[in-house]
Amino acid sequence: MNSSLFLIIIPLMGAFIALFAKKANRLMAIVITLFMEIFSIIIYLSGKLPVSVEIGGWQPPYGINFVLTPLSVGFIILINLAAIISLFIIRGEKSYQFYSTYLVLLAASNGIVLTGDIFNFYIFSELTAFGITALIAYPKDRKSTGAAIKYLILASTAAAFLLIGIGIVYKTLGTLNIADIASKISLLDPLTLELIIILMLTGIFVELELFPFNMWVPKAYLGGTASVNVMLHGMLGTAGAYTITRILLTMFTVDGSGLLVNVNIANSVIVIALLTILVSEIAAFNEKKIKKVLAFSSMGQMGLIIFGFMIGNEQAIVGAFYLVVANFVAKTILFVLTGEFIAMSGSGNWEDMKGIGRKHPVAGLAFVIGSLSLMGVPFFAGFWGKLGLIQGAINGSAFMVVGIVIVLITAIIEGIYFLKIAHTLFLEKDSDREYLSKARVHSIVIAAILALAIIAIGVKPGLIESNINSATDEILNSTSNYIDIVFPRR
Amino acid sequence: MTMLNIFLLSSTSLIFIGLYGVLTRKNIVKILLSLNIIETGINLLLVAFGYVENGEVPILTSSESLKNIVNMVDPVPQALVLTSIVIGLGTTAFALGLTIRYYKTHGTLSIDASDEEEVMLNE
Amino acid sequence: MVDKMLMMILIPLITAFLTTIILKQHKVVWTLFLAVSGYLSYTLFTMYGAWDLTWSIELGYKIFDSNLVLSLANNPLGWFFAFFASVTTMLIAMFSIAFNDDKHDSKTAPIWLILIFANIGIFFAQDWLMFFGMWEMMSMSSYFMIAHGKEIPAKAAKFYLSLSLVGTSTLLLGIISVARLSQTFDINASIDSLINLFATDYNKAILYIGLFAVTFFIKSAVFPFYMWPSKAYAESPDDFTPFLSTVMSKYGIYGIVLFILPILQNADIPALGQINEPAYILAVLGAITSVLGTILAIFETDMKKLFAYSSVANIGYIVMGLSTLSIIGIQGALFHSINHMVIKSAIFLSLAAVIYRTGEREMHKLGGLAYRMPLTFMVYLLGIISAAGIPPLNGFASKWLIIQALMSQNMLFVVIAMIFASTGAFMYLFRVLASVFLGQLPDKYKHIKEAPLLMAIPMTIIMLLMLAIGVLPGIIMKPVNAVLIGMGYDVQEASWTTVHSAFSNSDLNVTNIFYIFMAGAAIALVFYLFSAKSVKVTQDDNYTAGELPSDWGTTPERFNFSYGFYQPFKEMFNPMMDLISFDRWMAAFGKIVERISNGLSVLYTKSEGAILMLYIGVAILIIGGWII
Amino acid sequence: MKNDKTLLMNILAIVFLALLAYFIYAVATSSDVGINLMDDNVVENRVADRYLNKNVLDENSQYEWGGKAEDSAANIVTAVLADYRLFDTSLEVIVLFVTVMGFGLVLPDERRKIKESTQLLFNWLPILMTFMLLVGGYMFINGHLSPGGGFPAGAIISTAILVGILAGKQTVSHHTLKIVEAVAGISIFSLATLGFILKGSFFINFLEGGNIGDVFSAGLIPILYTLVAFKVSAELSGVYLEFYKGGEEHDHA
Repeated sequence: MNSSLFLIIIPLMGAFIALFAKKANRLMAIVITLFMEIFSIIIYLSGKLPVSVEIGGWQPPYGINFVLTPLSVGFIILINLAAIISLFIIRGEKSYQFYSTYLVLLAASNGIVLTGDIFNFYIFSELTAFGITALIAYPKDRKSTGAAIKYLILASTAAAFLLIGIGIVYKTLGTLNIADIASKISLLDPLTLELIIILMLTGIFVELELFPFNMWVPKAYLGGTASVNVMLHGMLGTAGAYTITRILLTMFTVDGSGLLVNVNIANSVIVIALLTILVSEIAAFNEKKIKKVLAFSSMGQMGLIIFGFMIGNEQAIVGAFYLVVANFVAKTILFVLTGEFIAMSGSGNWEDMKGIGRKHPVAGLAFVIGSLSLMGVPFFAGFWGKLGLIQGAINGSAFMVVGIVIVLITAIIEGIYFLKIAHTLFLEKDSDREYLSKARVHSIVIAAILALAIIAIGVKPGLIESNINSATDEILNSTSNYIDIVFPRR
Repeated sequence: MTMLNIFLLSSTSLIFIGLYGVLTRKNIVKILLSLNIIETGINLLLVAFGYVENGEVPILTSSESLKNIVNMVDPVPQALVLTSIVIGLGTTAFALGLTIRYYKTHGTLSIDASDEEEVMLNE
Repeated sequence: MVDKMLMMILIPLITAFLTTIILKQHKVVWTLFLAVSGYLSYTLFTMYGAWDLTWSIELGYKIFDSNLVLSLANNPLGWFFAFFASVTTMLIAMFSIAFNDDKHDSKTAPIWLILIFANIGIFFAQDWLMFFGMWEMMSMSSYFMIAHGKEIPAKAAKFYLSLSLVGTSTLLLGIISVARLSQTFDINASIDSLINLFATDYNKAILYIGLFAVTFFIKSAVFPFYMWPSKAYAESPDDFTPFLSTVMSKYGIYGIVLFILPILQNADIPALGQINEPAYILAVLGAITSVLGTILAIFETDMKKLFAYSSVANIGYIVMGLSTLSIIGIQGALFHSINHMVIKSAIFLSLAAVIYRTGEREMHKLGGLAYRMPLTFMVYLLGIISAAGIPPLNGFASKWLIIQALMSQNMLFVVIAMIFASTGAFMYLFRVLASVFLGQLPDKYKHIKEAPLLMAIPMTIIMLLMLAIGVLPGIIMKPVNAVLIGMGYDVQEASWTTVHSAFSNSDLNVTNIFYIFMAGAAIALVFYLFSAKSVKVTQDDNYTAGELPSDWGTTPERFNFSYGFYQPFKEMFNPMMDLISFDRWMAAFGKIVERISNGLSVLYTKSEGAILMLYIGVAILIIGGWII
Repeated sequence: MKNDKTLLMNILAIVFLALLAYFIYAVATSSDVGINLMDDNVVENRVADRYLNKNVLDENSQYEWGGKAEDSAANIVTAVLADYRLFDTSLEVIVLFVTVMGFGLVLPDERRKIKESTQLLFNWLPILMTFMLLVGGYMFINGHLSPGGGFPAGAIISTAILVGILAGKQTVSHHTLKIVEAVAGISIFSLATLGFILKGSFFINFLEGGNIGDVFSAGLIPILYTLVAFKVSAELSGVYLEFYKGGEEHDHA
């Protein structure tokens, strides 16, 4: 499985080649990404998982290692899928900087998921931050520049916190390997551990789009083009969701049980997740810019996923994984279609998108299906996540029941604004407005395929159940499923 | 007060000054300066984390130095610091480039200026 | 052979997608719609008695340590609602073919078909997940149906949608709470486990029931959720309004009969009078609903809104009947549910025909249409006679049963409310008749024609149905008793003609009553033929003290007798209405949310505070993790 | 109004920092059992111990000055950076690459002209440049023996280009820099892949080590450092050149 390093090396080499590839850039990017997707699927199906890959021939914890488990490779597949989609919906980007940065971003978001070393993780997360900043700033107009600089300042500050955390980990435990840290975490003084957790959480919460840390989100989505939005959501967001499973649920848990060592911190994270859900859904309620609505909804879904992970029992974690998949697919549909709709109507305001659903019924229908999945309507993929979450929360403490009530209340708000927008697509067109262009067929085809996937998972959740169960098992028993893989001798 | 504590205290102070500056300054260049101060503080902190009282440089110069291996300071934080310096350099360069672009699009260096983005778009 | 149950839910669904492709061919689309509802009615008809038909699918989603199964099963209660709903839908569908012509086509057939798919699913669901799934499908598709791609209806539908979503949220919470008790999603098992819970933790059990009840109340518009029908009915497509009023208002009733009644009946709950406390609350809510519905209907000038409130009042009767927990009461309630379906489809279809021809909904702008559209007028007339509960037609027997049941349980106040509401119904029923069909015909409607044939046929069938059920209540009462037997009550098979009652010696042979009334009608006809003829005047031929209305700063409309018909009443009840108007609270709440939403949006546009917020986040972590 | 807001920000900043400081103080003085933040640094308990003793692969191995070891770099920081954690270092190169490219991307199109400078600087330029290049070259060649390495070397070399620009002379074209950058970058990762092909593991130091303390020791490290130095110098020179006309035309979209 040493060859899994190709997942990082090939796009990085591609990034250099892109400096000279001129017109072949897009083709090369697509080829590389397709290779990545196929390669990661091959790894997933190879039957050799889980495995730890030593880099440079040094065994962990001395060298850097990659850990390939069903969980991480599953996330890689999702990330690369989002990457392919984002390439397909590109509109007119030609310069080498775009593709070069994109390929670096691709490598980095794969690296975040695969790496088993915390400092390596830091570098990868910095790389994604730079990559995404450059891509947001790519249009070079007023809003994208403002968004990029805001994001860069926030991400750098957060990265500083993360780096201090890593430094303290090294000072106290003398190691940088995630599995090693996880096995030694009980040796730490509780307060010191708390400091470490707080610093690291601050570092990762900015990219996780959680409430007080997420001031960059709406601007970044608004500033970026549609394909950058898909990257932000599908690559960065998915990698972020993985981060929480690895950093929080593997490193800082009691005997690898998926429960955080510090109950107070766990509760604080739940509060933050709930705040995120509440704030984002309310903020989206009266928002007119469709990209911002989707950005807020992304935040909300992320809060929901983290809430599920923090509840910590099996049902909730299964639910959270279903939510990850459902949110990935549904939001990708919405971003792809939104890009088309904005190009058609020439306005970012959803009230100007009347009649598009009548002109392109398939696109309209896919939009509705995506919205329904996000709302958690049964027979759409998102429902199984919501069900697991509620199930898990009701089995948890009273605090979590309060949480789930908040989740349900916000679901009402979410339902109202999503269906409002979905219905606007089917309104009769104002006679004085003309569409600037037609929607591109391949975008609609992508959206339609993803919509079918949502219905397939919604009607038959068993399709991905075994994958999700193995991922859940990995979190609930990380000692045997993660640490023992990195250090087989013990 | 040991040297280690002095290192820790000074580096923490630098970080705090930086954190204060990032929050209270409005000029983007000043914010970036504050970020750089944080970077410096962190680098110092990391090196301090590897410091051993009366330690030696982790470079072998002769067979004599081999005997001092026990007394050498930790090389890992220094390696991390080298990496982190490069990342800091990258951040600064990129952010300054963005700042120049920002000045061109907004006509000012104040971070407040980007608040009106939405208003401008609606027009 | 393909499973019957599966076919029943698949055919509407497949047709829905099929019709999406050929949406522009409205004739074909709506004929397909009729075919589907006809198929459903026929299949359901053949399914009567075959209570062992089931269909289930394994989902592969593990919950409670066993694989999740979605299942449908034929059962008397579900069949009862499903069959009559399908028949009603079929009649409406026939009407729709004619109604959705080039000018009026609402292009909603696919959504309606999905709604019918959900309809079957709800009525035959055997486990809560199926039930919930179909319930959500129904809520979402009915939102699109009511909004039907128009701007003003979308606003009304938003109100409906928010209530629906509240309902689905509480339903989901309730389902999962109850399922956790019984460790399965099976409906019957959850009823048993809730009955057991009443013995140990009364308050919790009431809370769980409350979660379900809120949902059912919202969908059936029981007080305090009585406001949405007037908005939603008024703005929905005119041929869809009958469906909303007849079929969709029964989902909540179905839910109550399915889940809440068996628990209240069998659980160990402290008695209050002859029934128990929760049932009493149910009765009072029903009473308030019917009184409020009646009062609001009296004031309404828009005829679709008026009958929306009338539907609310009728739901109130049904809830009251159910709350008695007695055989007669439940019989009456179920009987009335079907009667309400028939009556309201008669009324709304005739109104739809009027709107189809005139394009007008405000009553005082219409008048005298009886001369131009006599068949529509007849349908409407019989409809309101039946709605008022006057004997030879179907509305009488069910109301009579409900009042009997209430009397036998000594629920006097509730009886008074019921009688008040029934009497009040005359006030609004008559008013529509007077202002739309009687009186003077405005000039612009001089050349209106009778409704087209395809509309006339279903209306005639419904007219005959009203009469038939009125004369032979056994048509409905036989399945009703099958339902009661299925629920575990000890009842005999119903007779075709006679309705049994709660008191001794008061069984009623409605057929005989019919004969007596026919005789009465014959005498009335004689009087009509030999009395003086009426004089015709124009509509605005009113007393204006010798001045033109415009001199007074008003319009001739102001003097139309049907404008502000019950103004004094309105002034009397207005303060009370303000107090309890639920929609005003909702609107205020919505405004608050919007304001917070705007504030948050501003927060996110600011760049300066971003770092501050990050620090606040760190502070939350520190305070939450360390200090607390 | 404006001053009030600034005051508020200051107060909030102080409140937050006070909270953070108090928290860190509490952590530092905590007396709970377990490893505390303020415990003395003991290198023996860390992974660094094995790096210093160069016995990562074999726990009992020992090495001598002038002898062979699993990693024969005399500078142990370099050993960590360019051998044990080589993967990090090569990613660092990418960080610089992507940020500099981003810098070039966002920089406005207005460029300055390279101006003639004083005669003094112009005449001294060859000497200055030679000196700088020599220092830079020494640093990356000796990176495994003494402090230094590819990154500082690259930075020093790029200052040579900068001095050239200041003196009014563009010594390299933008296009050349791009080629150097790409070739160096691809070479680094090719070497990593070569390790996979030869020894079955990426980023492996597959060259025979040499003796500790020799110039030709530490296997791949000098080669890698050379490549890094070229790449870094090309990138940083690119940053300087971005400001001036005469560089390659940008294909801005």
